[in-house]
Amino acid sequence: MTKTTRRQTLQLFTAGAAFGLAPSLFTTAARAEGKRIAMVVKNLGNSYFDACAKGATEAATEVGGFEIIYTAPTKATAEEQIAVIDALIAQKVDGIIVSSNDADALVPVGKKAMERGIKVISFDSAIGQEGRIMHLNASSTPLIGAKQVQMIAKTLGGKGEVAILSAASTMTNQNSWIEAMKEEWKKPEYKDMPLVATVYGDDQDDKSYREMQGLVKAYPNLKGVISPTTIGIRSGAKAIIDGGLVGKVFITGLGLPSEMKDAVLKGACDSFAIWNPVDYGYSSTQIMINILNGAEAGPGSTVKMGRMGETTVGDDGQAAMGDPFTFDKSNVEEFAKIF
Amino acid sequence: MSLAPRQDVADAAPKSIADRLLRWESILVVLLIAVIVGNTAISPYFLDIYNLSDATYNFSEKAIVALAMALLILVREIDLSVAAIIALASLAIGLAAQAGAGLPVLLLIGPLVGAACGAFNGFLVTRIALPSIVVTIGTMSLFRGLAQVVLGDQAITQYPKNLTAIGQSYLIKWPPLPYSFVIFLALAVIFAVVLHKTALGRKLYAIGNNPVAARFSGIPVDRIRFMLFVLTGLLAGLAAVLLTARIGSTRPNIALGWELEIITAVILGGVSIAGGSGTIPGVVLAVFILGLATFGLSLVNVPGIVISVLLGLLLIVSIALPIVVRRLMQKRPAG
Amino acid sequence: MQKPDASSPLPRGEPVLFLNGVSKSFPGVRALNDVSFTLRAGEVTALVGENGAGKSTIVKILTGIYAPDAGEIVVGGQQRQFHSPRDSWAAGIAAIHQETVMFDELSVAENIFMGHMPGRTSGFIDWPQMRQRTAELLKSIEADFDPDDKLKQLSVAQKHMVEIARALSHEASVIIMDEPTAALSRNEIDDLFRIIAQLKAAGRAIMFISHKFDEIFRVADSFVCLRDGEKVGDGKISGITEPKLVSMMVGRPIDQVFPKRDIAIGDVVLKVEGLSNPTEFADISFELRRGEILGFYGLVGAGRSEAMQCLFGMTAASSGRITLNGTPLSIASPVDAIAAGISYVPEDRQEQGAVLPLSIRENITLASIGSHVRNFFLSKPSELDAVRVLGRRLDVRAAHWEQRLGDLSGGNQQKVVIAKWLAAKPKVIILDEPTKGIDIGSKAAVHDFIGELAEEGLAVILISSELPEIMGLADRVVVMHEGRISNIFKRGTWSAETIVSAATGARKAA
Amino acid sequence: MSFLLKHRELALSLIIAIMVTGISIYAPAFATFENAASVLNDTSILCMLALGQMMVILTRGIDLSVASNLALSGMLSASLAQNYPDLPVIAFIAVAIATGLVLGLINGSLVAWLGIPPIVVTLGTLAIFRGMIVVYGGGNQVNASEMGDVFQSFPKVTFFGLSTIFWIMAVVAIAAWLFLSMTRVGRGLYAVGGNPVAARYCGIDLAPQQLLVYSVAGSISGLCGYLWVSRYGVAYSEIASGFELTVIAACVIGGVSIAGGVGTVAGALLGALFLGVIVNALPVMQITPFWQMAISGIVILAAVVVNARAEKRGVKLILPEARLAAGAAK
Repeated sequence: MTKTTRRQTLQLFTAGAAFGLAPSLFTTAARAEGKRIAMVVKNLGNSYFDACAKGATEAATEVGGFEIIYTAPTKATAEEQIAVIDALIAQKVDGIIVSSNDADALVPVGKKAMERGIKVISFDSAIGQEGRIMHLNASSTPLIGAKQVQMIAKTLGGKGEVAILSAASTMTNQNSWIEAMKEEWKKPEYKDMPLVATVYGDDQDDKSYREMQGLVKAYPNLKGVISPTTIGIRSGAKAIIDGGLVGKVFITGLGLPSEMKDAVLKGACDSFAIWNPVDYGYSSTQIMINILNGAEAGPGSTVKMGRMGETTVGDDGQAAMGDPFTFDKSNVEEFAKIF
Repeated sequence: MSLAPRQDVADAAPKSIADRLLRWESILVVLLIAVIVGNTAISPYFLDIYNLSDATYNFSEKAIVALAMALLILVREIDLSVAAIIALASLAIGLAAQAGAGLPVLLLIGPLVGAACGAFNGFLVTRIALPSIVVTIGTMSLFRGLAQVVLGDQAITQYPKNLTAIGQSYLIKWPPLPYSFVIFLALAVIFAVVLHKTALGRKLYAIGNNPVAARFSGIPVDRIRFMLFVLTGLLAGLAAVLLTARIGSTRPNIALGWELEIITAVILGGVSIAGGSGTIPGVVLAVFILGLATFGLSLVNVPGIVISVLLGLLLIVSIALPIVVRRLMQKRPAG
Repeated sequence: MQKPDASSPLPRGEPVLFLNGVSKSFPGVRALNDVSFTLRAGEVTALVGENGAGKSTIVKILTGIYAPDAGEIVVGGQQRQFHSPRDSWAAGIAAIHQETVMFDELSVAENIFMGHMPGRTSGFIDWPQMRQRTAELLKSIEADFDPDDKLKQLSVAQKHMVEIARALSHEASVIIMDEPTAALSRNEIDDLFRIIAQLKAAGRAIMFISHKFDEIFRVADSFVCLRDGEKVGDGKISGITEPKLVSMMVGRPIDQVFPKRDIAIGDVVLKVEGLSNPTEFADISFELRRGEILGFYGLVGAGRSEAMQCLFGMTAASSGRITLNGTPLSIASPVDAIAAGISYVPEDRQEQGAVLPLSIRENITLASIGSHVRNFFLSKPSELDAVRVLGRRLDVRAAHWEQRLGDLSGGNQQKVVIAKWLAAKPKVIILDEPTKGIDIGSKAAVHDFIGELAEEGLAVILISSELPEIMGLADRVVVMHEGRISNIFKRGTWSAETIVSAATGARKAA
Repeated sequence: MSFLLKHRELALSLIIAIMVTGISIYAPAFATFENAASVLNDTSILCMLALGQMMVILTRGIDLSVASNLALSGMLSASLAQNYPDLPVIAFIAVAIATGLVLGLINGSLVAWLGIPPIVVTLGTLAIFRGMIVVYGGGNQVNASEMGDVFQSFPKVTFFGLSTIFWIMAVVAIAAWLFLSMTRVGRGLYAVGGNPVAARYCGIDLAPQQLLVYSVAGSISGLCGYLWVSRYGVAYSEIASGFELTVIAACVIGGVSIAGGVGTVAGALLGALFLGVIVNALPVMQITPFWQMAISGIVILAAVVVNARAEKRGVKLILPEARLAAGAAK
């Protein structure tokens, strides 16, 4: 903590100095020996992406000769992200890995980058197909969707009303997972477990918390909640604990062990899933490095992901890293130390 | 009739170089030069004509709205709903595109919806006599809320190529100038001429300095204020066209938070929040300072939120410094 | 020394306050230079001088708003330094200010005790005591409202009573009255003078500031005369005459007689019939002719300004007809009025007339800005031509035409405001209290100028609360009472008594 | 009707009562004690912030930086808990309030001593305070599991079914009421906002008052920073983002005049409660969340229009018959 603080203070100081015409401090940061790969995520201050960045650095160190620039806009909007990518294009970085705030809005800027010889791939939240070479899903979308429905069905024994507490209504990946969930829901074994509502917490803690409280009040028979977002699941779990609803309502979805430890131990959450974000960042970066080294990554090709093995790009230009990993009482404490 | 000999009055004050140097615009010019020199020094990629041209994409739309906002603040009003107007206008463009409308309709509908939103603000402020800051806090929720009601969790992403070309290609190939930047420069010239060289401009200064006396002097104060709200909405609608064309997508959170950036540019440009003073060249300089400083710092990958800290400091320090200097200068002779 | 004790009055004539060699400068201006005088118990001392002579600066120094650069203030035998208004109260000085400076949203009691509310040891306000003391104060000045009434519910005159009660609440030994009668009607002025008599009897020393000589000679015991920041004379009021005092003030003799010009009165220019508004005025009908000066007299709040502002398009009339040169007009805003040839010089110069931060040039051309447009652009040469002519004609004293209007003296500001309206080339000009609050020199100039305008063929409406001004200048006088015209007098058929009784609502004079 | 217009607080309470009744008929789940308690608990932070903001607005100011202040104070308090989880809870609260106070003093000094317009100062500090969270914490967040139990359990303790947050709000509200209506300084705020020139003549200087109100508003934001973070169990740079406008909206709905000098504690509280009820009722009524923003916009506008009608300055009553008519109506 203190180390970061000092580094950041120094950074602010240098930035301030740069503003006031004392720029020499910065040149080292701006020019590097090897190739530069930028990882642009949705917004800063999100531990999930911080873990991804850790994986990216790991990959770069492993291969050697690559520098990672980890950056994001202040607000999770497309316009701000475009501005950030424009600045990266201007710096003539070699590759850009993006988790997009808006699949379509980033297509033009992705195209522009590729026209100028910069390799672009997306991970986590996709860019439209024309705006990138390929997209790496953490896991296949149908698998993630099905997994979450299966988890809540297991917890509830297949009986009871279920609702979805999502992030912002605009988020591409959440929306496609919800589609996949609804697909899974069509199976006959879920006939006693109806989906009653989908609400949005906008990935804000207070809003997610309130939406969770609202769900419980609006649907007195509610038994389970699926939250395919790390912020939604942690705030939802908190609302369950604070509202004395442990044992009556269960939450599941995609969460981080470090944030969900309490909820699992207190019984608000039986099990939840996520892929390892460190691995995710690592795999994306490995793919980018291979692309920069001349590997093919178009539809139908197979790309290597270092220690994570390899994956095949589908016709839609998308590939999956692996299966989501399930956490419960037995392993959450162990992984909470990692991410 | 007079009891003493009439006095000769000069046409103008003797011009002093010190006065000119102490003008706010001069300070801004120095600041802009500092930003350019600083950026050039910290990043080898800054002084690249294509990069600079790309940088203009990211501030031209805000800059266009800032021009109208400057006039509004000049007459003691403010519009916090501009970003929400952009969202609603972008929605209108999107719906029109979905309905298969042609390019002329798409280009017109944004400004029209923007102007209608502006008229609604203007009506509440001038007819019902409500403070504009309160009205536009309400309409900023209302306008963006309406966009959210219509769009829900959807986005409109299918835009005809001839529209997106406006946002994604250059109007002039060399030097590479995007449409939005050229439109901003053209509007800036028009605004500067109107504000500083015409009767309407004089009226705006009169209203900003003393609305009651302006009304007594036969200036249709409420009508002008109303028209300025409409104008601000209109330019926000125009910005919506350019932004929608640039990113080819309409979502409820489009242009979120722009109102504060726009107002920051206007204030840094030397337009007094109390009304009555400020110039268009000042606002244009401030737009460049903020846009290029942001771009330069992004080039060395300073996180956006740290940039916003620096710009916040820039705003406060640049306004506080002249006050402190003036105080020190006043105290010296006495002490 | 002990706090001045109001309960045991000092003997009449005992010195209470000395001002000794006080000087004060502002950047570029010497506001006061070595001024000394004495205020005595049980006496009213009039402080006279033109605007800018330094009266307000003395008030601000005595009330702790400004600190003097040099000199001393001695109250009750002890030298004092005022760093804030509180210090000034502590020394026993209270002031009634020129404008009623009050808090509309707060109660009468709070207005009176703001800044010195009685407190309990717990730190909270002692509301019961505050209410009780307020009730006593209101009773002593025979006010007819409650301590708990909100100030915004009161009339102008009642607010003035609150202001007086506030000054009394300090139990001060010195009371400063800065133009206390400016907003008062005749009856209310009588009330005020009765209170002043009470205060004198109680041994308070009173400093009285007014531009109205009749009041000064009626109420004051002695005077101090200032000119250009210096004291140019003082003494007993019984030992001086009005012309002498005036010439002492302005530094030269002034002819106080109004030069009524002999002007041929022409055809009817403006005809107003049955102009009405639901709450402010009703059935206003009159005619105005070329070259005529039509006076409008009435008490403050009689509806004169309101009727004229309606005529000028500031407010909407509920009924009535306006005809200009035989053509019926529909005036919805000042824009229409100015286009038709009607100008209105408002009463409140600072708020309604002048745009103080703009230059003299920009102010003078403001109401006629359209006439300086050449090919879409404003022409500065054209503006300057107009400004030079009008500025010279009105004898505006300034360094240059680009000077901020706010930097000029009140009288010069008023000249610029009038110039603005003449630049609009009106056929009818309405002057609302054009000499209010300006010094005697500028006043004479304005009077002279009004005559000049009529001579040039303008039709002039002159609203004034000063009887001598109205009687000296007008050809006819319209008298208003409670929103209606109570009588119209022709020159030669009036007397001060008939006009005043029409204005106060006494039975119509025949 | 005109009586209600004149007594804004009463009218607002009535509107809230009608609204609650309506919602309860539509969705009986809303009319339970638990729900009422959760609405009150949920709205308490907004209530406190609205009180602080009101004092600022009374002096003709505005504080746009409250939400950023809240986020930074909450972050510092949480990071103290992260490093020393076993400190008594009062230490965390004290750190949050002290941080808020310092930030408020920064605003106050810039406004009071340098005379920079409040909207300019707080527009700048809005960005600066929030950015300092990233500068300080390197963009890291503090999670529930890192904060420790002492830090988190305090706001959840309940008395009579209501949480500590509510009771703290009650104490703050009573203190604000005593201060604003019973002390000289409090009444002075109304004087300064109502007529700054006159206040100066009464020996009440604007600058110290401004310093005071921004400090108070800052301290309240700091306190709310601790409460927010401990309640929602996470501290990072984005918490309460954009909340400043909700706070101002609550004041406006509660009849606080943006022109200064007008506003009551009850009004600000009711304004906040009004927004709280709406925000909490929408999910219960199963109205799609997409309506929420538009509805709060409409509510703000409606409240402003109604307030403006109530405040409408009376026309001059000069004609005797008009005065009589007005007198009869009274």
